[in-house]
Amino acid sequence: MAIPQPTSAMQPVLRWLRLPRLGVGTGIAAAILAVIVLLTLLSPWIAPHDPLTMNPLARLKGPIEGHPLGTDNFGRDILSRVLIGGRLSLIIGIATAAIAVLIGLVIGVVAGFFRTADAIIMRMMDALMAIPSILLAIALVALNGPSVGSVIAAITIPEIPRVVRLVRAVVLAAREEPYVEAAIALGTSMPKILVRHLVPNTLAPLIVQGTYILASAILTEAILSFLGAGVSTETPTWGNIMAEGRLFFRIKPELILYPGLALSLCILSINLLGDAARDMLDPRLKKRAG
Amino acid sequence: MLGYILRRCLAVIPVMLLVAVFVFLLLRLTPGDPAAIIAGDMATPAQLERIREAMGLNQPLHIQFVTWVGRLLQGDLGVSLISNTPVSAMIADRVGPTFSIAILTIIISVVLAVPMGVLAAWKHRSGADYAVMTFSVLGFSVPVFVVGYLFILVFSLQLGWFPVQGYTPLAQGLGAFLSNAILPALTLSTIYVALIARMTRANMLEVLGEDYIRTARAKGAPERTVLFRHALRNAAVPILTVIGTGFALLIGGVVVTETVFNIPGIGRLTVDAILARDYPVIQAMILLTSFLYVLVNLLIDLSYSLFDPRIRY
Amino acid sequence: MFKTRNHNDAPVVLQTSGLTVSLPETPGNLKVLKSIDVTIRHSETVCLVGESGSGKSVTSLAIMGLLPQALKVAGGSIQLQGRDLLPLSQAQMRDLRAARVAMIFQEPMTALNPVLRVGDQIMEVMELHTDLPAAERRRRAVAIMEQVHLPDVDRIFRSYPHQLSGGQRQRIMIAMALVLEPVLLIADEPTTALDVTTQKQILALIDELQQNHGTAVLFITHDMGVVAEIADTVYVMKRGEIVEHGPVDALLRQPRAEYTRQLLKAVPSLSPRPARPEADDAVLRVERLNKIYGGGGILRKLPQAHAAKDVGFTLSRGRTLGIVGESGSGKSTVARCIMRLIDPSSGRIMLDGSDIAGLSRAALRPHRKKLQVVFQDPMRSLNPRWTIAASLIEGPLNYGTSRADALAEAARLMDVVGLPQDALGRYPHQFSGGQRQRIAIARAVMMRPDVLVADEAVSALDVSVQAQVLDLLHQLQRDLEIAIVFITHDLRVAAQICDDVIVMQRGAVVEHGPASEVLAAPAHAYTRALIDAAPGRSWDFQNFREMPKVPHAEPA
Amino acid sequence: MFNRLTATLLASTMLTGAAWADTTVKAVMHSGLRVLDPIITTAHITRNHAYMIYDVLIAQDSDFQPQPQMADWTISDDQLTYTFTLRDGLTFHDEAPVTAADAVASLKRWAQKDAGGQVIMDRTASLEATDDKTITWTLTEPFVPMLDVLSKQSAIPPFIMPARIAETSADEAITEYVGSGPFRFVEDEFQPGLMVVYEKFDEYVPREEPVDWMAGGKVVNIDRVEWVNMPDVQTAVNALSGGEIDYIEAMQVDLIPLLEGDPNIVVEKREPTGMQTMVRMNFLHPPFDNQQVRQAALKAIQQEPVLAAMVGNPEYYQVCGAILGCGTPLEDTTGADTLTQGSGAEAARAQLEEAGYDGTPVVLMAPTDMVALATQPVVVSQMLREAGFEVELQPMDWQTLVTRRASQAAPAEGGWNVFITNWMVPEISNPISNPMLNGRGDDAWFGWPTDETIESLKEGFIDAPGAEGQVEVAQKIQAHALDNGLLIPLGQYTLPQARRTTITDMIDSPVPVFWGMQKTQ
Repeated sequence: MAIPQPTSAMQPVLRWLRLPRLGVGTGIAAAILAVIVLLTLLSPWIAPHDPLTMNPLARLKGPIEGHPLGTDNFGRDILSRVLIGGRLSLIIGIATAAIAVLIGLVIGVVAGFFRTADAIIMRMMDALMAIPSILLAIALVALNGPSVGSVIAAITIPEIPRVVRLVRAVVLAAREEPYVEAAIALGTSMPKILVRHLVPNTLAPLIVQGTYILASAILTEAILSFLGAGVSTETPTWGNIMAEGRLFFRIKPELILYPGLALSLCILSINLLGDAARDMLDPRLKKRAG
Repeated sequence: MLGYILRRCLAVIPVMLLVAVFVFLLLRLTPGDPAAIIAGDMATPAQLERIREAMGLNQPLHIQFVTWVGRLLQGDLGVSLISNTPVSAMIADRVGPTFSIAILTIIISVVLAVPMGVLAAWKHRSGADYAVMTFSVLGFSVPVFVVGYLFILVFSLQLGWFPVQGYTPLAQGLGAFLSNAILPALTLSTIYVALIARMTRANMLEVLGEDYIRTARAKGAPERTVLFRHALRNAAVPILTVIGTGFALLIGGVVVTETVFNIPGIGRLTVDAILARDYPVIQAMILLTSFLYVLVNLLIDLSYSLFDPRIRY
Repeated sequence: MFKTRNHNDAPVVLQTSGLTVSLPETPGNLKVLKSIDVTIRHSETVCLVGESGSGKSVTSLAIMGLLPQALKVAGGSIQLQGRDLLPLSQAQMRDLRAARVAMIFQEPMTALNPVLRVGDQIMEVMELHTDLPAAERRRRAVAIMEQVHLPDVDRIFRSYPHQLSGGQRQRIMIAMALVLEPVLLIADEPTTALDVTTQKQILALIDELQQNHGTAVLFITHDMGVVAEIADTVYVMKRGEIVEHGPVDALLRQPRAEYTRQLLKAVPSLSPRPARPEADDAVLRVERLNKIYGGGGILRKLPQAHAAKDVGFTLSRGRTLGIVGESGSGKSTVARCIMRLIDPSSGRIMLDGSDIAGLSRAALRPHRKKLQVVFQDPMRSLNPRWTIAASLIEGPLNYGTSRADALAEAARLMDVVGLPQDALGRYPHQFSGGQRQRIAIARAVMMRPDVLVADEAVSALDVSVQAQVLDLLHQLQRDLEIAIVFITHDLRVAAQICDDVIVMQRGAVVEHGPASEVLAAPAHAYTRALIDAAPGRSWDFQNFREMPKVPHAEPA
Repeated sequence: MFNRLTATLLASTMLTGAAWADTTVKAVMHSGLRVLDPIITTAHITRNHAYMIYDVLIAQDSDFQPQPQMADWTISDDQLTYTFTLRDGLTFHDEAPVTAADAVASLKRWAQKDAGGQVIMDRTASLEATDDKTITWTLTEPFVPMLDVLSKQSAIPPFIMPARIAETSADEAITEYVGSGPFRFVEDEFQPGLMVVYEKFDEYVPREEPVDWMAGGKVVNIDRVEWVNMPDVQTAVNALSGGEIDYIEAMQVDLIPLLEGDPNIVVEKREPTGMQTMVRMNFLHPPFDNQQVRQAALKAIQQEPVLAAMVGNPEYYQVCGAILGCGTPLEDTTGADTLTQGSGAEAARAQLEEAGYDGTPVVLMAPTDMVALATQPVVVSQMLREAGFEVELQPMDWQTLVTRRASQAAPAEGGWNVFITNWMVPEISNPISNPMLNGRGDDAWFGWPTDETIESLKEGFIDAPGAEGQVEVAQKIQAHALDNGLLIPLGQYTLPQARRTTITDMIDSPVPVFWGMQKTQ
């Protein structure tokens, strides 16, 4: 009895079908992301220059000795800025994803479990969602000044309603699961059911959602910088490097190209990993495999 | 049905009221002072105070809010603090370009994305599927302004097919309109196509696994019939939904593309207003875009029953 | 008793020989079907019977040429009226489908396109295969709809599937399948999702149409009762192989293969087992229980649904009460009210002398442990993220048992339910459905409950597994003197396990009494209809013989 | 009416078909026009707009000399009475004639807002219209720069509006836009911040004299001018290459190579003086309440890197230590050697130490949305740090900066220590109107220095006999201003303009003007 019996002839098919997804594309994506994360994490040690040291008399140079990717309009080393900038971009992305997921989880669980709070919370979330997120984010940055913290807050707040909706939906669905009803029958208290049975259900979709938020936060940071509501040029991010570089797009496209490439590759691989995670957790496949 | 529509419309009121409170508070807590902006470089603190007084910025917050909402309900959006122009007139001048480009974007996106998604789902795990998926992930991964600049570089400057910037109203002819609008619309489409294609693919995959698809095949229906007659209509509701929720994304994208392509639309109006602390304009614009979002999604909800007879109100 | 028509002289409609289907891209080229030989003749009904995973559906899909992409025919042939189907192109296969070979599926709920009118779906078959003018297509569609005995054809023609009942939808499916008069109809579990009374009508309809049109039918089912009702010839499948085949009479009387014998022996008998002696210590008493759904609404009055009407019964220690009824009868509502998973609208639920119907969550807590539940779906009734041990000890820990004691008890119960000790450290997905249901029972038993509510607890299981689980329940009840409320739609199961039976229809109790009386001599017309509709009710499968004649079979 | 019609008909028959088509000049200006009242704001774009639709009494020529524009003048022998006489043919766009009463009302409103105007009003006995054409302005004491102030083109020139509009409170924006200038404002087509349209005002009668800077005859040869705002210079450059626009007022120097080699486009400096960029410190709060620390900051800064980062190509910038601007009559560079040569870094460190600088962070406000102001703070903060300052570079949008610089609170409480801004050289070339040189504490410009020395030096400048005397005082002002750190000049730059070659005969002037200009088809 130790080996489970296949319950359907289709099961081996589905089990097998998942393999290539986790293999080829996802593997490449994971590798790319790992390289980017590693490079940006190590950037303080591997960057050839201080990203802030400027030499305005040698500005907008192409690849020259000591500056393999050339210099920007302050004569700063592009390679170093892209490396260090990636770190902050990733930090903004990760912080946004983590905070949005955490806050959204708490609010969503409350909304999903307490009928009385639900209506009020969801109306507020509807209102928040109705405000276009970019406009809200610009307004928030304008409100707090363009520090890293306020940029994170500005990107996070519009993401929260989406997380809340997701968590609420999962909690509502999980409430109906027989094992939750069985737990009720076993005399498990509501808070305990919430924490031990319901919240774990939200984790998998939240991880997937988190990767998407992470990717879109990095992108949103770039757009905020582009619209003039990003973090200071003294703390380089991929976004503000590109935003500054856009004035020189036609004479020195590298200023957008390199950070853009790094950013796009990074987001691409995060999205691919998110997709892979989602496919693994796809209830449709799960249902058929079961 | 009518009752449902009425109830849905009533439900818009608290949401919009919350948006109004939210926007109002957000802006009043902002450190910027429109009086200082108007007074200009040479102003002294005493002059600033006089301007503030004249603009009613010294009144208590709740009075300002009530005054504002009261005027709103009378259809008075206020007057721009900076240019002294009625906000409604400013918006009226500017909605045309944004709307026409947004609609063009939606048309382009749906025309491109739905067949892409259908193809990808049909040829699941084939080269075509991976190509569509790669494109749609790319659409999410490249910042809109980079796409815009690339399009300008290639299609306007290298190939000379389209003007680099500007906007021509549809009233001056479809050709003239399109020549200006097509690049911004394409730029905006990248993310929208990605979104819709993904959603189409995912839902088509789901629908194609349904029993009635097997039934259709068992009837001897050719693939085209299976895909478009049987599957697509069943996948339509979530696709419609994503077009609705993607509307917010579209507004975000509009802000950027209007800047890149120099289109005199409401996106730029809003960003300029935020940077200039032009409260009446910001408030009106955020309310308007939020209202549009709510309205679009309401209409989409109501349109579900056109596609799915199970949904009746 | 059985169909005894002889088709040996009839022309062969379909013949598969050596049909082998594999998963070509798996390591080891896994075989899903191994050399299947099936022959179906003109106007013959062939039943393909087997438990889940036996490959019976794959066989039907292979014939239709509708195998999922991952599956490939690796060998053999499929001959339709002498023409090999395997070499045919996609387009050629399309031309055959519905015109020559038609198929109906298990779930009438999902097999019809929900967004198209059913009339259009029937007419589509003719659009695809004929060039009949629209008016003629319509005429024929209406005609076939009349043939399948659909009422109010004009209205139904314009209806969408969701506006029809399950039986009506299956009739539409049949109409669609037969409108072009195919030579072969494949019916894949076409009645499994239906209530027994509807099932009976559909089986009769298929039979009638077959008589009229001479269609050969390949009928796929897991239900031996259905086999007994409908088959001319039976093929028994197990793990992709045919273990035995033969005329229905011979197969049911003298099964040769051991597997067939097992299958037949596992079919519960319709004749009620003798009731155990009545004890007088009532552990659960339900009085005038009502549950009304809906009726709220702010802007408009929502329609009310009276899901349980004045339900009442008494259950004493060590006995089993069956609540029997078709879908929508309110039997699950009663179970959920008793469990206080939903709040009853009115009435009393006396558990060991105290009324728990109106207790708050907190006040209910001490009573919870006396009342445990086992659900229908073994996939969802265990938290997939928890080890078996964690699931088992959750309840005892809630009531202050020490972890060590709870684990010891869990280990003991593993033996009782027939699972290895190391099962405790594993996760639900590593077990089969039957094993999971045992675990769910063990979890309930951990609490030493007075009452166990089993809500369709064996309905999702294959018949052999079902028998084992029923045995387990029986054994536990004997050892622990648990009272069981057993909710089921299956009269055979009810007959095997219940001392008393309640028959419910539309929320109300229509008959209540000892199982032996209610099932053997039903007083209410609805009960009689239910029993009459049970397929194969006159055959004693376990003993390979006719049921002894019982008096109630004659109309009153 | 009939006459006008015949005149138009006659004119039309005399013109060729090609020229008959309306000539429209599409120009991209340095910023979008949002505020239409030139008196309440000093924004250059609003002033430029005002020059299109309003006229001024007197104007400067290229030698900085006042010349008659709407009016001639006479000065009484005691230097106390100025009499202006309006010339014939002046008409507002609503067809009402321009009267002396209009001019007086306009001057009075202007004088409330303009620093120079306030100085004159302090010495004014009366300002009145003595008849329809005559304005009599009587002073209580002689004021030598009177005509210089009235003829200046920055920051607020005294534009003449109809009296009913000029009677609007100086703290409220006007709501009617009627002038007597060579162009008419087309209100229907105005989109704030985006587009503004002007049409030739047919009734405008130019002076006979040839045009010279802001003086002389404003002859309009085009029918329509559209100012289009583009958020991004690169877009404008692309549009100019594509022939979608005719003119860019302010080119990003870095982008010039994109236009080089295009035979249809000329990139050129419009006027020689250009802009001054400079640092302003806050005298109210530590560390810059200490003169020593201000001096250390001045020594820490070198102009060239700032200018290079900002402009790029050295052809378009000029290292210049003169607070009144290089190329101006009062140019002087006393005390600016460290700025221009970059030799002060060590001295800065030493002085900072000597001043007992305790590491109080310096809040440097950095606008991110203004191209012309975005780079300097970054470079300056780097230099200050190298000299030992703790610098907190706070990025913000320009409007926040404008709001915040008005706050006298401590930097930690919403105030500030340093910001950088730009001036047109003519705006700061005169010590009287240079806002940096106001030492009246709370009444001074942002930064609020209390500096009696500079105030008395300015008195001396006003009273100085003749140009030579002024130069002498100006030298002292230069030396004192740098010593006290009233400002730190960062140098001068010129943003070139770019035009398609179809635009010809543009006038060299500090204000971009559209009269004189021709457009060939």
